[in-house]
Amino acid sequence: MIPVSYYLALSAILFTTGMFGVLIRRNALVVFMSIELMLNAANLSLVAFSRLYQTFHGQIFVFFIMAVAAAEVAVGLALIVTIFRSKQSIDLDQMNSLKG
Amino acid sequence: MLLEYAAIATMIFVTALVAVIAIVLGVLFGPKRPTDKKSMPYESGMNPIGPGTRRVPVRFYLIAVLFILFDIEVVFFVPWALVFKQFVSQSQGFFVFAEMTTFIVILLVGYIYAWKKGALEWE
Amino acid sequence: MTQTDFFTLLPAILLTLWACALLLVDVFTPGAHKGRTAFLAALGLAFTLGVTFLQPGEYTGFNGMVVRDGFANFLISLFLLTGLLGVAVAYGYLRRMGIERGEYYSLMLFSIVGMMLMAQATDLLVIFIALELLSIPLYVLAAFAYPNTASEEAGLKYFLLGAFSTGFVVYGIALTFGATGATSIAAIVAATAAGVANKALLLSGAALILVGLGFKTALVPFHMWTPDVYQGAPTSVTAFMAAGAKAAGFAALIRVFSSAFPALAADLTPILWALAALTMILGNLVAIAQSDIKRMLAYSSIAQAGYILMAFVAFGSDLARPVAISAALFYLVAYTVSSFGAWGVVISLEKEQGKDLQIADYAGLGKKFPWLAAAMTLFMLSFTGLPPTIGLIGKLYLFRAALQGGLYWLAIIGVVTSLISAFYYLRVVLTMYMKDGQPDVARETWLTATIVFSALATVIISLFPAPLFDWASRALLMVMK
Amino acid sequence: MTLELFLFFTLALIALVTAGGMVFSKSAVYAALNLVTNFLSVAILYLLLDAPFIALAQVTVYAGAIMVLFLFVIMLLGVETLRAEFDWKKIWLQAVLALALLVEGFVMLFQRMGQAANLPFNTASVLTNPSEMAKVLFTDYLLPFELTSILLLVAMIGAIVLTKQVKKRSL
Repeated sequence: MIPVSYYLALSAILFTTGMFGVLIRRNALVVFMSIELMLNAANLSLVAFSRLYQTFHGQIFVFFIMAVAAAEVAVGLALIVTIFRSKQSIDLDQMNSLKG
Repeated sequence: MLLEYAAIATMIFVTALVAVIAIVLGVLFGPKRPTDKKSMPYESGMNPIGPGTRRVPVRFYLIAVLFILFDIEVVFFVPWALVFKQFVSQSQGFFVFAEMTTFIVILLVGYIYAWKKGALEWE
Repeated sequence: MTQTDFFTLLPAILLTLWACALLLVDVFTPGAHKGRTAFLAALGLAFTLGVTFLQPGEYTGFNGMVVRDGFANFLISLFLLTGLLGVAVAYGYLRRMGIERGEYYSLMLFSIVGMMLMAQATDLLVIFIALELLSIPLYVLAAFAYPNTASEEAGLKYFLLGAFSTGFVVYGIALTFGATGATSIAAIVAATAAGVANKALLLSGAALILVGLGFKTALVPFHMWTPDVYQGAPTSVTAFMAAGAKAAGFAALIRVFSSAFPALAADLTPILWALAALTMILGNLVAIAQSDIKRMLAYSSIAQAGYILMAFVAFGSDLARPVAISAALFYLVAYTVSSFGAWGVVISLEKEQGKDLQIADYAGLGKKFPWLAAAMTLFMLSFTGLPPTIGLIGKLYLFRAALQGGLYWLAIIGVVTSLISAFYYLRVVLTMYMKDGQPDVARETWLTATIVFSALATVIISLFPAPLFDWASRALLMVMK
Repeated sequence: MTLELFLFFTLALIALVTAGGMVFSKSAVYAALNLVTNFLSVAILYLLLDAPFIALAQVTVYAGAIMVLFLFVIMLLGVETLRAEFDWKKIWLQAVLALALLVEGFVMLFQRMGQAANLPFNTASVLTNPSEMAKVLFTDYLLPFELTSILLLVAMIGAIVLTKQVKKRSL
């Protein structure tokens, strides 16, 4: 069997990649996708730990995270569509109508 | 344990293989004599108007989103249906049924709302 | 579901049902009578508040996933009050800005349900779902004034920031689960006590959860977009989320850290110390440079979060913790009341297209509208922590808690930054009284009522703080076994 | 090397490459397709971890529903307008800092975790049966289950509020 640390390492790298994407990308859609990647990495850890402890708690947690992520995506993409309609852009660097 | 999935894996592999073989054979042995007419997007003679990628109207989005949300609802039905009979046999059927009914009723509120708002209409 | 389950979540269940009914009532109400929705929402909140008072007590429900203890009851009441004030400031404002839609109030009620669950949750899964239930309506509300670009941007930024922080919370929960094999606080406590928990994993998990909740409560350095969001969102929404979302974030922070992670205090206290110090210093310093009143208040709200966190830094000490929690609760009330008052004044001056939101626009207010200016002065004094306001009493309690925890340097930083903050708060007062101008305000019954209520509460509670503080002191966390 | 280990490394490689591809792709469509592949490879990892139902949900919910919605929005907004734009000169400092910080964090984490997490899994697993999971889900997790429906309702309201009133403006 594969040790759990392999899965944890993979999950950690995926999480970092996602976080990195959020920090370096300026396209709102790609930023959002990077956030999904972060959630996905967390899910992988949860399922791996669930396997380690032989309990369903982790798996069920992941199931709820998926449902919640779907709800979040529905609203998030609606926001992106809305802003695109008025600005014709989803570049975060152009979101500068708010300044002190 | 993994062997249980061997059949599915084999199927996916074979399907992919067939597709790849078909494409590769076509590329290798098919005659290639391109002409201007042939390389047009529509060989039937229509000239393409405007760019190939066009924006889709926003109302599609609303339909898609409502689909997704109800789709998630259905994903919860699957495990429920899987164990409902077991719960009934443990005389917990009513509880689990009421549980799912509450779930559906709450989403029904959303359905009525969407209906009355005209979100399901195709203007 | 048993009766205990039902009573545990009674306020949340009532409010959820009410919000669903409100949604349907609104859809079937013809356009001319949309004002009813606001009154119905207020009625629902008041009713739930009444039931919460009549049916207090301690319950544990849903397999220990939620509890109703003194802490939860206190915060539930606070959130319902926040909701009432939120409806009152929104009613006339939405109409004036031409964004009156019935969904506003339903979404607000759902968000309050999320906040209440944050205060009640004793399982990390419920905290996660409650966090989303609280945030998703707020994302929509922040963008509620679309096609106003500023509001849309605020919505998108708040959303991306919120989703990003959710990622941290989830990963933190995953690591905590990895350390202990459970997500319920009671089981985490048990695993930690038995010494089977992997400390490195647990610590990383706690730190990541802290980052996630830090975004929610707008602690420096996780405050990046908060000023933008507060500035761009419709002001009634800003008022609601400045008070509600922050309090809910602290509710979860206090519950999780003082119940589940006291064993990690030695490692976490320095982190919290740094966060509190940074938040107080940066929030107050940057606020000085602001010329827009909404942005100024946004940085001020960041700074206020720093003071609350300051009291809580020594959460590991059994002696300091109860003092810190009651001080934090008291200050949350103080902040809610004063901040709703201040935002109410901002709302009454605001014109369409975001006009009259500069601090300079407040010139002449003292002459033309002496009562309004007096109220605003009171709220500014309360933020600064000067008499005769609830802000002073609240800050005294916070400093006392910090000193009890042995955080002398942090308390000194707190005092110094409070002095600095006087500079920008009192600048508003000076502008109102010393400069000439012709400001114009909207006269709306409910808005006036909110400002009067906030002003009275700010003064009266400062004169008689004992009952509220007693209540906050009794608002203890249920001990997790 | 066992079959399982081989599978793990193959899938991990796919997941890492597609994750990187997502972050660095110039076009939003490629980013989305990379992410779909990533989700699918993680779904197979869930199978390796004895979580068939989660694997199924990953494919239907994540790869099937969420990512389709993403692609849909990319189409909706028009692909050509999304060509990206990231300027290494502007962001290299924060990128390097963030990366260094995280690598540092994870190295520390894994060092301190030490042997504890290197334990192999139990070989006999009770987790593969989805109906066992469903039993726990519908008894112990009653509250989160109902809360999810409220959350979906809120998302529905939000999406409708934000996109419905488009009649006045043309698009």
